Amino acid sequence: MSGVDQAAPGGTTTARGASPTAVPLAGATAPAGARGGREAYDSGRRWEFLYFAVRNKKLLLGLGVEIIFVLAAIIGPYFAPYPAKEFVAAAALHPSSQHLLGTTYFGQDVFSLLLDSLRESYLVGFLGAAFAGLIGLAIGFVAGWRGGWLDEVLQTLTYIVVMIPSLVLLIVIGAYLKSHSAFFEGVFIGVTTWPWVARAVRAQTFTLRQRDFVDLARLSGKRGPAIVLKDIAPNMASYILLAFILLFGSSMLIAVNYDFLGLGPTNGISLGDMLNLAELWSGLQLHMWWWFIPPGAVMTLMVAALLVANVGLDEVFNPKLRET
Amino acid sequence: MSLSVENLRIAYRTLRGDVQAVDGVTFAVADREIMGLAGESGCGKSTLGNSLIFIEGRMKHVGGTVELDGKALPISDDRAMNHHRMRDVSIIPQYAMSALNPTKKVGTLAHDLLKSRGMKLAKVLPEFRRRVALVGLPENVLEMYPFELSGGMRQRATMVISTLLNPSLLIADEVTSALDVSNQRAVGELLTEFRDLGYVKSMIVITHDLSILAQIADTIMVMYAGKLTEKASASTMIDKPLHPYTQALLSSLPEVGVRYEDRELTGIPGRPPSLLSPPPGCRFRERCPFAYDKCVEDPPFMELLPGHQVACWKAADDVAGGAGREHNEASATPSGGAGDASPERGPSLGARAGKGAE
Amino acid sequence: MINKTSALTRLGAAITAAALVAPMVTFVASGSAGATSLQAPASFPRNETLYTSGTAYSPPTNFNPLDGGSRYTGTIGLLYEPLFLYNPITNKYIPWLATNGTWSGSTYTLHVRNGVKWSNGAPLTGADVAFTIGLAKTNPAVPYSSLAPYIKSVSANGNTVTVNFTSPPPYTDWQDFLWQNAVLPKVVFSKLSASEQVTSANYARGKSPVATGPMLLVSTSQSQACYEDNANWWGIKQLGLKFHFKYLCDIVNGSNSVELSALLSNTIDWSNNFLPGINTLMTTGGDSSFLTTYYPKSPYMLSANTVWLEMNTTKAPFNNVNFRKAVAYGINTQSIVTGVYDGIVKAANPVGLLPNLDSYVNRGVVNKYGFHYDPSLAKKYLAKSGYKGQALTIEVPNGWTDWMAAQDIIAQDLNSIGVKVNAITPSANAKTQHMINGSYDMMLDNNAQADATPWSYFDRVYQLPIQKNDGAQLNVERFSDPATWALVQKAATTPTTDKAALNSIYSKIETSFLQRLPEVPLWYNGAWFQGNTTYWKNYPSSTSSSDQYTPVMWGNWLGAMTTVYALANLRPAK
Amino acid sequence: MTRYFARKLGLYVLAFWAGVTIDWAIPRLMPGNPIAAYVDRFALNSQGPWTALYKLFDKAFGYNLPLWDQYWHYWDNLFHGNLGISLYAFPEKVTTMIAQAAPYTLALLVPAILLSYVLGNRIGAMAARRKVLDNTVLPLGYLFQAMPYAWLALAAAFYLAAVEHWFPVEGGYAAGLASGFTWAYISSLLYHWFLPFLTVFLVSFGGWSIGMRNLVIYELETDYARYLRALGARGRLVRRYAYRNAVLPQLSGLALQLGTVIGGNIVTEVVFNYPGLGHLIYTAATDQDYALLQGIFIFIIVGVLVANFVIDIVYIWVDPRTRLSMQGAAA
Repeated sequence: MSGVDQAAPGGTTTARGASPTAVPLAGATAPAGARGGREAYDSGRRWEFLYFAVRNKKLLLGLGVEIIFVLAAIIGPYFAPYPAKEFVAAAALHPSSQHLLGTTYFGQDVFSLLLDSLRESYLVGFLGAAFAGLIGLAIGFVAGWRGGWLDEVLQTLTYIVVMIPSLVLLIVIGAYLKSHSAFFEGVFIGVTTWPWVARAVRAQTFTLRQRDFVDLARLSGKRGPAIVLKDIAPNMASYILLAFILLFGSSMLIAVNYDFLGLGPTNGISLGDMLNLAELWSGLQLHMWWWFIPPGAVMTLMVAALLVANVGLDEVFNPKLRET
Repeated sequence: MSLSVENLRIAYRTLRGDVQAVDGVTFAVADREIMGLAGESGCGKSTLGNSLIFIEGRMKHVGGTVELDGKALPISDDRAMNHHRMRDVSIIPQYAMSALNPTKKVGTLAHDLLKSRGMKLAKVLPEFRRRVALVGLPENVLEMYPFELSGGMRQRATMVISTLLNPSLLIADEVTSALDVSNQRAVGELLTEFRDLGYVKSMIVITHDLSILAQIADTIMVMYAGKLTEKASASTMIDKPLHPYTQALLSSLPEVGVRYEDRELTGIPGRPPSLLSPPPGCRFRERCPFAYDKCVEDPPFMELLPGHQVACWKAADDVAGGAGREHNEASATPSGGAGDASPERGPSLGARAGKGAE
Repeated sequence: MINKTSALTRLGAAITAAALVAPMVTFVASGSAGATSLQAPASFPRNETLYTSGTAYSPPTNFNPLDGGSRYTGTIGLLYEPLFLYNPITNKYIPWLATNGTWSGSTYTLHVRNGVKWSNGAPLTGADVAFTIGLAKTNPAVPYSSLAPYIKSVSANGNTVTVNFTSPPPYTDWQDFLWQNAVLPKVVFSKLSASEQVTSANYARGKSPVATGPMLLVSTSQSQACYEDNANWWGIKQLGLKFHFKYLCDIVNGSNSVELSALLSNTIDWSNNFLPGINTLMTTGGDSSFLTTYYPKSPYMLSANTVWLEMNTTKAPFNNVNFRKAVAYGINTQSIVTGVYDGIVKAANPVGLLPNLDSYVNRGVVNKYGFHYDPSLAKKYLAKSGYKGQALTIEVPNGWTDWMAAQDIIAQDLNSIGVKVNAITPSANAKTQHMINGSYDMMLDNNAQADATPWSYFDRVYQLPIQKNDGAQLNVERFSDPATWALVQKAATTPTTDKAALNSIYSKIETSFLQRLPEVPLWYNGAWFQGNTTYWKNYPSSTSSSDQYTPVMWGNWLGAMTTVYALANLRPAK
Repeated sequence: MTRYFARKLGLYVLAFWAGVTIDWAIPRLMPGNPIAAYVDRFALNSQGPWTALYKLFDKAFGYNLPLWDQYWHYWDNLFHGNLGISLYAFPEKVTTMIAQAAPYTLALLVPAILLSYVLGNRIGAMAARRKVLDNTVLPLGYLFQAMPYAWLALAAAFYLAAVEHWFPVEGGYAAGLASGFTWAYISSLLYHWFLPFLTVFLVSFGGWSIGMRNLVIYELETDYARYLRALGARGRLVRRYAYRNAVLPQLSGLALQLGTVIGGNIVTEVVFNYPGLGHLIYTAATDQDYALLQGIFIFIIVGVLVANFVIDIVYIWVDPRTRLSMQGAAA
């Protein structure tokens, strides 16, 4: 519909074009998988991917760091030195052996808060990615497979979603809820960030459906949904995986922004909440760096690890990118 | 003698080690010769072709020399090669249909390319237009974008651009494989016509398709697993191949135009050996119905009959008949012979090309 | 052939360059359109300007004294003035635009000060005052229109204004009118329709509104309004009050932390923001020795209003007094004071009246019936309350982070005595809606102004009948107590001078309040004030040897308390 | 061509309609009553004046009409350039408030977006072929990309402003300056502008440079690039072509990214108390000033649509393939 889409009859170009968009993770690529995808499904190549995967330093580094954080999120709270939200010490203590990252204005232990808030950030990231992925895939597949008026309608819908400032929407919807939950936030992020996935998937489906093997499937009497799920989707498996990783990271980042503006979950604590509270309670002016630097640094590492893993995975799927 | 290749070795760097894609190849192409290069996927024929013009990325020149028109071709020196590319040696790549920048008009592309080579399109423009007409492209193709052309048209545009500077050697890599039968014929005829008109002096036509070689090639060379197996004039090769692999290749060819890469070699179980660490001896040995103990030794590429080189102990035995093996080995100099075939077949090919031009 | 790549690059560069320059131009241009200049200087000399902040949450667009929702800081106090001021520290009234006023039966006679001039040069007369009072009858949307049914007539003769009331007169309400509302220029407001009187901005760009006050409006922009000394102000001659700064610029609030930055970087001299961490800065001294607060030690601030826990008394279990007592005894207010506020607020006394009204609080009653933090007692009351363990909610507006932290503590405290409480945070509007229509369980609220008598406080608690949709937020806990309500009404019509009668009424009301606990007072929000002594000194302080004045620029405080005196007390630091 | 533009225009109109309708519905969907909330600010202690004021403002804002009429009036007003009156800064016109705030946001975003786009693309393309640059720009790019906007702004405000005092912590220009073409005022504007600009720029820059680097690597691996090299074209030509083609997806990315940048900008403006639209949105949202919120919303929608339209046109200009499909559509 837009020149943007038409610009890329090759499909892969569009897939590529769509990835540096809509999410804060602008430039991260998800395209290579789209090319490597066909081979990805070729069972003979699977082992090859594994072979390259375990030898890819970027992938291993990214995954390694991420796993440390995931573990910290899962078991960290059980090992936290203090109950996270309770006022356990004097206010505004500098980092020390008792309080590794000092205390907040209220006398909460920052390190314990940090451990406790990882979970929520991951939960929101996962939910956001899952919903954006599912919606994007569904709409992309339907639009790309059916084409015609349905495609037009779905594209218009995509366009509108891109255009509406989601923050304002969040305020409106949020006003209905007596308390915001992490679940709500994750779903909301998913529901507002799917367009670029949909665009890319649509373009991919568009090209794939013209391929011989799809024709064959059609001739053999398979029905549309079955072809999409059994013949087309597996060919985009690697692309979908890469896109999911990017969505995961971007959802976490978006959540930080929402939380920072006080629009996040109210019944828990997240990294963005910590930033919000530190800002509101003059952490900056009181030079309580230990209150707001660690949460952002942790988030940066968490997302950077995902990005690095993503690059690594990209190289695994796309032989052209592999360094020799 | 246009091209002479001596013991050329090209490897592919992979994470698992170097793959010897071209493993000590020696051959020559004469002036005005169209040499067909055939073999299964992965046998190294494309690598061989590419290495003569552009050793890219993960390819590595391991050893051997290449001489073109009596002068050494510095194939391993990317910068030095630039001078020879397009001017002395040129290529119609396997991906000819997508070789043109989609966002540049054909004319602009040629202009930019020549400018980058320090030349002016204006100088060759009349010739460019003439050739465009010759290959059957519309006159305004220079003002058109690649995506406005069909795949076949794009390929022919590539063909014209590649040969614009009348190179000594043209490598045509799989130029017919994506085409239907009638277009295959037409392209084949164009190739010979280019040779006949002197746009290119000699040509290596790399293909899966033996039938197209039968149509246009003067000589045919067959590769298997990085090594040469057989080279002879086209008719000899098709009528009386000596190497068991060539025989298998021909017998597995069900009809004209079907590419054998699509099917396993019928009746010959097994796959080519891994080129990562190929076993010693004849590389076809594992699959060869005639293999015997001698085959654990590497067979040399011997000229068993005049203009007919084969790397096979069995063939050598068969041909030798009364003659002593020592003699055969002695005469198995890996050069020269091919040149003889060319004049023999020249005229008929010329005639065919003439037909194509009508 | 056109080389589009470089053309594109050039285009990009051109757009970038244009983009960098164009907004600069627009912003300067629009800046000049947005700011009004009444011969405003290009910049306000720093050492002649007092910068204040913490009171305005929206840009200066409205200087209508009748618009209590949007009028900008200084509208009352710097531009418009009331008839009397109220000093909450001494609990006394100060004659201002009136020199005196006396009751005689149901008639009140006011003497308007001589020699006061409107900024258009015309003198202030009794006619202006009479007009202002008369609006109560002609315009139901003025804030004091509740006086209408009691006013029989208003007349002016020269500078004397006579108001005839029905009997008994609404002493307290009238007293509040006298200091809480500004006198309007008849010549301006009589030309407006009733709705315009309330909704007009009363501000034409380039002109300071016609007013009597100590300053004139000299410029406004999106982020601040600046006033200049009014050389013709009556107070200079008659009271010997003079501002030692030439300009006063009040800056629109950013966030608390932003204002703290501004204060610390000497951009702001006088801050009325809630600045968390001010105690830390005050106690560490050193770098921040230039900071000053009203009290040198905790709680640092005067108290400004009471924060209550409201319970919806029409619902079970809140309709049971034992449950309300359990809640009152179960909350550790001190941990909120120290944990959330780090000691910059004070716990409320059990009645909840602000410290300026201490003289109305009967100590004996408070000692006998007052509550305090005692979880075991709370459990006993809970056991008697018939509470069945149902889950209850406590709400505060989302984003009010200090309240949210307090809410967490309250929920924890109540959960630990066995009341199941969930903390919820709807939007501020939704929370208000719940309060107005009574669809809440428990919530925090502080919607009452500091006042000169306990009347408005108890009026708010006991107002009857209970409105279905109570916009004015009276009796939001929906507590029906006709006997005490009768006492409140009686207090309203008792002469404000009859302290003995009033004290006896208020003692009864306090007793009832503590026995039945319609609301649970928790703590006093502070009259947040921080001064920066880099450019100005002599800020209001409890340690001041001379008179102590209110340090707050908030509407009613600047307008009707003694903030004007505090401003006049300031001196250049160098 | 005409048909292509007609379709395009249709899409824009449809999107605009949907946006405006959602926008219109916002205050009507919100729980709570904005007028009641406004009148509450008068802190009245009797119901009489409360009710009178409520009626007055209800009428002034047109909330007393039937919904359908309200919708109709809304459009009517919109076409007359009337976005209503702000509640939060009553009785200021929303258009005036937007006009005052927009220059700040534009001054922040337009240079940040364009500069980060142009420089990001340039440097990303360079990184694609220079190992040194690749090893520095790439990790930095990823780092900036992985940073939450809010945190980067906070950290910059903390270190560069609160600790080192190199830059002001907040505001659009120094308090006490009157606006005008004076050096003091303009330099103060720039001084206050720099830090918020830098943070927006850095985050976007990271994204663009990485995106470009990856795209150029893909382009350098494409068939046309290999062909050019095989024919001995200089590296310069190959890179120029690769860059030129890699810019195309970046351009469509730019169109899609605008919404996100605006979202991130809200955070930046809040952190630096920068008096632009982002800050105004935030204030309008927290003060539940719907007329203002709606007005800014429409302003953003129009802005995004116009930007998309411009990008569409540029796209047609730079990508010949679009023109072909346009002809196709016309045929």
